[in-house]
Amino acid sequence: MDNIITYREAVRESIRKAMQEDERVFLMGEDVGHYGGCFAVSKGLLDEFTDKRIIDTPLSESAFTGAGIGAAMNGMRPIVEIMTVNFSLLALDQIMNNAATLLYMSGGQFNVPLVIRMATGGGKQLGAQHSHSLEGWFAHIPGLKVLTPATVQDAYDMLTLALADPDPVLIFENSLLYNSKGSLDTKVTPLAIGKAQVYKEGKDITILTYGINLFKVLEAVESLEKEGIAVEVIDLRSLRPLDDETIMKSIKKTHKVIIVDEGWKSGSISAEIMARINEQAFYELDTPMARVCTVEVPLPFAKHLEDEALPHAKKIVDVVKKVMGVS
Amino acid sequence: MDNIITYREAVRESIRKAMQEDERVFLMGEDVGHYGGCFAVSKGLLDEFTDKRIIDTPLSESAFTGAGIGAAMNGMRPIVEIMTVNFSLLALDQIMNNAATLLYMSGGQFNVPLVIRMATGGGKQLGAQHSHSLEGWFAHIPGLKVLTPATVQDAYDMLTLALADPDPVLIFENSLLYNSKGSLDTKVTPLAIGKAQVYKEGKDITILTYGINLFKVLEAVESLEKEGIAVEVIDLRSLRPLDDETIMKSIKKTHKVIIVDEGWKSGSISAEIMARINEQAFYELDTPMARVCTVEVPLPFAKHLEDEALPHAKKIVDVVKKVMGVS
Amino acid sequence: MELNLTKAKEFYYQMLLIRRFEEKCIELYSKQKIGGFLHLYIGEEAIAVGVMNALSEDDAVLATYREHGQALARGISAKSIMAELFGKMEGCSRGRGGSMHLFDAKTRFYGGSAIVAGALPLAVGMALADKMQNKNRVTVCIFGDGAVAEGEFHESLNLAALWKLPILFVCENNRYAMGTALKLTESETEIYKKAASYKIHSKQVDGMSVIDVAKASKRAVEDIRENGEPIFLECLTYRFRAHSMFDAELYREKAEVKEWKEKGPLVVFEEKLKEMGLWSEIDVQEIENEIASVIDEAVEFAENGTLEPIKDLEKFVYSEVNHG
Amino acid sequence: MELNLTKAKEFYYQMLLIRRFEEKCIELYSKQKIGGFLHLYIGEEAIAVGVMNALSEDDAVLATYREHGQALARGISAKSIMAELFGKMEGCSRGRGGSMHLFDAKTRFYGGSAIVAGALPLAVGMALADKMQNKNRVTVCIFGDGAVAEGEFHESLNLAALWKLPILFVCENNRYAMGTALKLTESETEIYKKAASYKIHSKQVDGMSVIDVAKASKRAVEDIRENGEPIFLECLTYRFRAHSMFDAELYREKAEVKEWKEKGPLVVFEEKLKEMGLWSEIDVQEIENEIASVIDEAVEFAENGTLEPIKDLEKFVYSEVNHG
Ligand SMILES: Cc1ncc(C[n+]2csc(CCOP(=O)(O)OP(=O)(O)O)c2C)c(N)n1
Ligand SMILES: Cc1ncc(C[n+]2csc(CCOP(=O)(O)OP(=O)(O)O)c2C)c(N)n1
Ligand SMILES: [Mg+2]
Ligand SMILES: [Mg+2]
Repeated sequence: MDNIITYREAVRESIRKAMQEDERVFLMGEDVGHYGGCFAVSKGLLDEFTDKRIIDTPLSESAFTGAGIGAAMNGMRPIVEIMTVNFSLLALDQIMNNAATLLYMSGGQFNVPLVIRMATGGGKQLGAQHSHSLEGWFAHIPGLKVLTPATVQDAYDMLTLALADPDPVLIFENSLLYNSKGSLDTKVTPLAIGKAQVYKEGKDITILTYGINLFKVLEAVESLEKEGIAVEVIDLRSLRPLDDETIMKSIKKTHKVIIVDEGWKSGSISAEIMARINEQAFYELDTPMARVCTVEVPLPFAKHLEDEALPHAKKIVDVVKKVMGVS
Repeated sequence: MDNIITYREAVRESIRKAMQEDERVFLMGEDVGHYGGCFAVSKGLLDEFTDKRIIDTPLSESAFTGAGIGAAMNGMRPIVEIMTVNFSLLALDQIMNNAATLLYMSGGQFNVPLVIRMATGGGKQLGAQHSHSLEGWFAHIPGLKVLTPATVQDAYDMLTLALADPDPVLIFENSLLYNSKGSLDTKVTPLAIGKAQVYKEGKDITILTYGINLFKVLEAVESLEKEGIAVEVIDLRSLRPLDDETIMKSIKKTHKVIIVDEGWKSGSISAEIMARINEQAFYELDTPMARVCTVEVPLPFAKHLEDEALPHAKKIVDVVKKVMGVS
Repeated sequence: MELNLTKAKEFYYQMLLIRRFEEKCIELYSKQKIGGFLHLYIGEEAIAVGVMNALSEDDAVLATYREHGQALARGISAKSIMAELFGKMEGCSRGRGGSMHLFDAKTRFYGGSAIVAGALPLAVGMALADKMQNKNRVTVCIFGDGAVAEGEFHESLNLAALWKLPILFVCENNRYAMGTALKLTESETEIYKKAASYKIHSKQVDGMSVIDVAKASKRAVEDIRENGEPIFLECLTYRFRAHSMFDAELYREKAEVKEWKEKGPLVVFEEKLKEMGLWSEIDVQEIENEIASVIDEAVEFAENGTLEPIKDLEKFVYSEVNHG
Repeated sequence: MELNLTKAKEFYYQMLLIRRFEEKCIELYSKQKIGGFLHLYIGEEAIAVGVMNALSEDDAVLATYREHGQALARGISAKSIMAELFGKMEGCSRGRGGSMHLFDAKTRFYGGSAIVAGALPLAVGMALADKMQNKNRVTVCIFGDGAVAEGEFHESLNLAALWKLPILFVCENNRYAMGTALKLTESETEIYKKAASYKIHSKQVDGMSVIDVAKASKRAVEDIRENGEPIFLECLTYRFRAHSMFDAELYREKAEVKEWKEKGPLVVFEEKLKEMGLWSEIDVQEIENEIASVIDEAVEFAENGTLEPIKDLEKFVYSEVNHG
C-alpha cells in the first residue's frame, strides 16, 4: 500500500514501528525529546513513548554514543541520534575503538547491535564546522556498516534493516532531504544492506551516487537525455559494504562511469569505487573514470561559493559530456 | 656531514635544534617530559629546556591539541605530541573543525602554525585499539598537511619543514622505525613538503609507498630483482599534498603500478592514488593497478594473524608478479 | 566600578544596538538576505556588554555561534558584521564565516565557534601562549550552559587551573541548550560549583544586570591580570527568542518567557538608572535614532558589498606564503 | 563484612595468585612467549580482590589494559588468561585481544579496554540497559587516576549521576599515569572530591588493604542495588613495577617505590591477620604450592593451545548470522 509522505515522516514512522514492536528499542540523543528533534524527526515520540524511551541527552557525544554501545551489548537495541555528523567527531573514539572492534577483540563474544543516525551534508550555508559529508570517510572502518538513504522508501527501510542487524550500523540522513516527498510501501521486503539499486537504466554511461546527490544526478540526466545520452543511474545505498557486483555489471554494459559524491574529492568514497573498478573491471573501461565531488575547502558560508563547492547538476552534465567525448 | 643515527635521535635532534633556534617552539603532550617520551623521543629534553617548554599534559587529548591550536594562533610554534594516532580520535574535533578550518573561516585572518606528531602503525601485537594506521584517512581533510617520514633524513627534515610551515602539519612516525638507523646530513636543503622521492629507479613497474612500508617494499624488490624485474620505488613522503607529478612521470615510464600502504584497504590512500592515476594517466596503464593494504579487520593480537593482516614482503612480491603477469 | 552617566549611556547604547541589530537580522532573514543559521542574543545583551567593558584592546575573545552581541560590544563594526551575514567580502570574515563565525584580528576576536565547547581548548592555548611570552593579557572564553556537559569543558578547565592560565571563563546560563533544560543535562545544576571543583575561583552573577556583570568582570579581569589565574563567571540569563530560526519552542511555556522578559536587561537597567536618578539624563530617542542610522548604514554597506569571485574559492585553505 | 578464616584464605590466595601469575608473565615475556604490551598489576592486588568479592555472578565488570588482576579475581581461569597472552584460540578472547583485552561472557567481564577512560561510557550504557530492563544488577567500572582528566570521565560521571544508574566506579589511584604524577595532571588531586562534584556519593579507601576495599565495595554494591544510584570509590594504591615492559622509570625515586612496597597488600594483610590471630591458621606454603600448580597448568595449557587458522582472520569483523 503506497502513500506519499516526507522523508522525515518515513524515518519517524520507522522509529515508531520499531519501538512499538520491540521494547528493546529506544532513541537517545540531543534534543530528541522535548525539542522534538533538531530536524523534527522525533516530534511526538516523547508523548507516545515517554522519557523512558525517548531520552534527551546532555551535550556529551562521546559518552552517549558509548552508552549506546554499552546498552547494545547488554540486551537493548538503541538508536543513538548524533544530531549531525559534524559532532560525531567527538564520538569517534567510541565508534572506531569500541563499536567497531568489540566483537572482533572479544573473539566473537560481544556483538554491538547499535544504530547511529546522523544528519549529514552541506548546502545550507552553515559554514565550515557544520557542513561535513563524512559518510564515505566513515566507510573506511571495518566493523561498521554505512547506509545512506536517498529515498523515502529507504529512509524507512534502512532503519528497519539496521535495527535487525547484529552489528553497528551508521545511517546518514542528508538534512536537505527531510522535506522531500516520496511514496512508501511498508509491505514490501526491503532491499538488503549492501545492495545497490539501479535507479534508472541506460546504455551509454553509468553514474554511481548515493544520498541527496541522486537527485542532482537525476536533474543532470534529464538534460543529458535530451541530448541523446542514455545514462544508467545507480543509487549505491550502502557505502560499507559496497555492492561491487551491481557496479561491475553496469560497467560491463556502459563501459563508462562517473561517480558523484559529496565528500571532499581526495580520499572520497568515489576514489575507493574507482580503485575497485580498476581492480575488477579495468578492461571494460573505454575511457578514464571521472568523479564529481566537493571541492577541497572547508565549506564557505557565502551561498555562491558554497554552491560552487558542492556537486551540482551542471557540473555533472559537464563531466558526463567530457567522459562521453561530446561538447 | 653525514652521521649514522637512529630515527628516534633524528626526531629528537630536530626538536632540539628547533627549540634552540626559535624560542616560540615548545613540545607538549602526554609523558614527553618526566617519562622521557613514550618512545623515548624526547628523553633528555626536559633537563635541557625545563618544564616551561617541555610540557607534560594530563590525558586530555582534545584539550591539549586544541591548546596547541590556540597557542599557534597566538604567537607560538607548538609541537603537540599525540602519543599514538589511536588517541588522536579523541582530538579529531579540534583537528578537523578547528585546526583545518580557522584560516579559511576567518577569511585569511588567523593561520595555525601547529605541528602534531603522532606515532602510528601496527605490527607490535598491540591489538585493535592500538594499531591504527590512519595517516591516509587524515589526508582526506583539506587544510591539513600530512607527512610520513620513512628515513632518518626525513624524520629530521620533515619536522623542520613542518615548523616553518604557516599551516597545521601532521607528522606520522611509525613507531617500529624509531630504532632504525640511517645517515643524516643536516646541511642539505630538505626536499619540500609535497614532494615524493624516487627512492630507486626501475623500468618494469612502479611501487608507490611511504613510511615503514618503504622497507617492506625494498625487501620485496630485492627478491624481485633476482627474478629480473626492475622496480621503480617511490617514497611518497607526503600524503597531503600528494606529488601527482612524480607519480605520473613514473607511470609514463613503467606503465604498471602497485601501491603499498598500511591503511585498511577500502578508502585507503592507495584508492585515492589509483583514482588520480586513472584520471591523469589512464592511457599509460598497461594493466590494472594493484594495491597491498591492511586486511580489513580490527588488528588481532595473535602474532601470526597480525602478520598476515599487515602488508609484508611476500604479499608485495606476489602482487607485483601478478601485475607483471609472471608466476 | 562606578556607573557615571557616560558609562550608563554607553551601556544602554550598546545593549540597544545589539537588540535593534538583531531585530533587523530577523527581518533580513525572513527576506532571505541572510542565510544559514541565525542564533539571536536578544535577552542576553547585558552579558556581552558587561564583559567587554572590562577588557582592554589587547585582550582576546572567543565566543560561540550566538556571538553577534559579543562582536558588537567588542567593537567590530555593525557594517562588517552585517556584510558578513550577507556573505560579502567586506564582512569581518570575508563572507566565509557567516553568523556563527565572526572573526576580527583587529579586536582580537577569535570567533564564533559552532561546535559547543570547541573554543575552550583554544582559549587554554591562547592564554598559555600569553603566559609563555610574558604578555599580561586576558583571554575571555564565552559559552553556554550546554557546553558544561562536554568533555572539552572538563579538560579545559582542568588545564586552565592546573597551569594557572589567565582566562576568564564566562558561562551564559540561559537555562536551555536548544530545547533541553539544564536540569535534564546536569546532575549539578549550579554551574559555578562545577567550575569550583577544579579549584577555579568561580562566581554566580545576575546576567540580566549589566552593572553586576560589568562589576564582576572588571574585578575578575583585574584579578587575572594580577595573579594570572583563571576565573569563572556563571551569568544567569534567558534567551527571549527561539534557539535559532528553526525552533518551534515546544520545550518551554510562554509564561516562563514572559516572566523573564519582564526582567530583561534593558528593563532592569532602566529601572536601575531611574533609581540612581540618571535615567532622565538619557535621551532614549536620540540613542534610538543613532542606532537606527548605524543599522541602516550597515545594511546598505552589506547590500553594496561584493561577492567574492568564485575563482577564489580555494584561497585560504592554506596560507598564501608557504615556506614548506 | 566479617573476615572469617575462609574469607581470609580466599583473599590471600587470590592476591598471591595474581602476584605469582604476573611474575610468571614477566618471565614468559622476556622469553618472548608473550608479546605486545604487558601492564602489571603487582602492588594493586587488594583492589581487584576486594572489589570482586562484593559482586554476584550477574554483575558486570569493565576494566583497563591493566586487568589481569581483575580478570583472575573475577574468576576467569588462569588457563584461559594465559592462553590469551600466548595468542591462542583457547584464550578468553580467542587470542584476538591479548593482555589488554581480556573478555569473558560467562563472568560478564567486558574487557580490557586500552583507551584510557574509554570504558566509562560503555559502563553507563550497560547500567542504563539494566535499569531499562529492570534488572537489579551492578556494573563495575575500574580505571586509573589518569582517566580522571579525560573528557569521557566527566561526561560519563555526569550521565551516571543524572540518570541515577547502578554503577560502581572504582578509581585505582596509583599516583601516576605512565610517568606523569597526579599533581602534574589534576588541579584537584583528591579524586573522590572530583567525583563528588557530580553529586555522586564518593569515598576514598586504602587500596592497599584488601579488607578496607572489600568492606567499602560490599557496602557500595549493597547501596547501589538498593537505590540504583552510582557510587565512586577512590582506592589509594601504588604500582610496584614499571608502567609496562617499556619504561625506564625515570620519573620516580627508588626510595618511593621501596616505601610503598613495605606497605604492599600482601604485607599489610599478613600483619592484619596476625593481629587478628588468623595468620597462624594459614598455610602459606600450601597456598603457594596450589598456586604454583595452577600457574604451571595454565602455562602448559597455553603452550599446547592452538593458533587460530589464518583463513579465519576476517571472522568476527561482523557477526556470523547477519539478518541484514
Ligand atoms: C558538539 C556539538 N553538539 C551539538 C551541537 C548542536 N547545538 C548547537 S547549539 C546547541 C545548544 C547549546 O546550548 P548552550 O551551550 O546552552 O548555548 P545557547 O544556545 O543556549 O546559547 C546544540 C545542541 C553543536 N553545535 N555542537
Ligand atoms: C586515550 C589514551 N591516551 C593515552 C594512552 C596511553 N596510555 C596508556 S596507559 C596511560 C596512563 C594511564 O594511567 P592511569 O589511568 O593512571 O592508569 P595506570 O596505568 O596507572 O593503571 C597512558 C597515557 C591511552 N591508552 N589512551
Ligand atoms: Mg543555553
Ligand atoms: Mg595511574
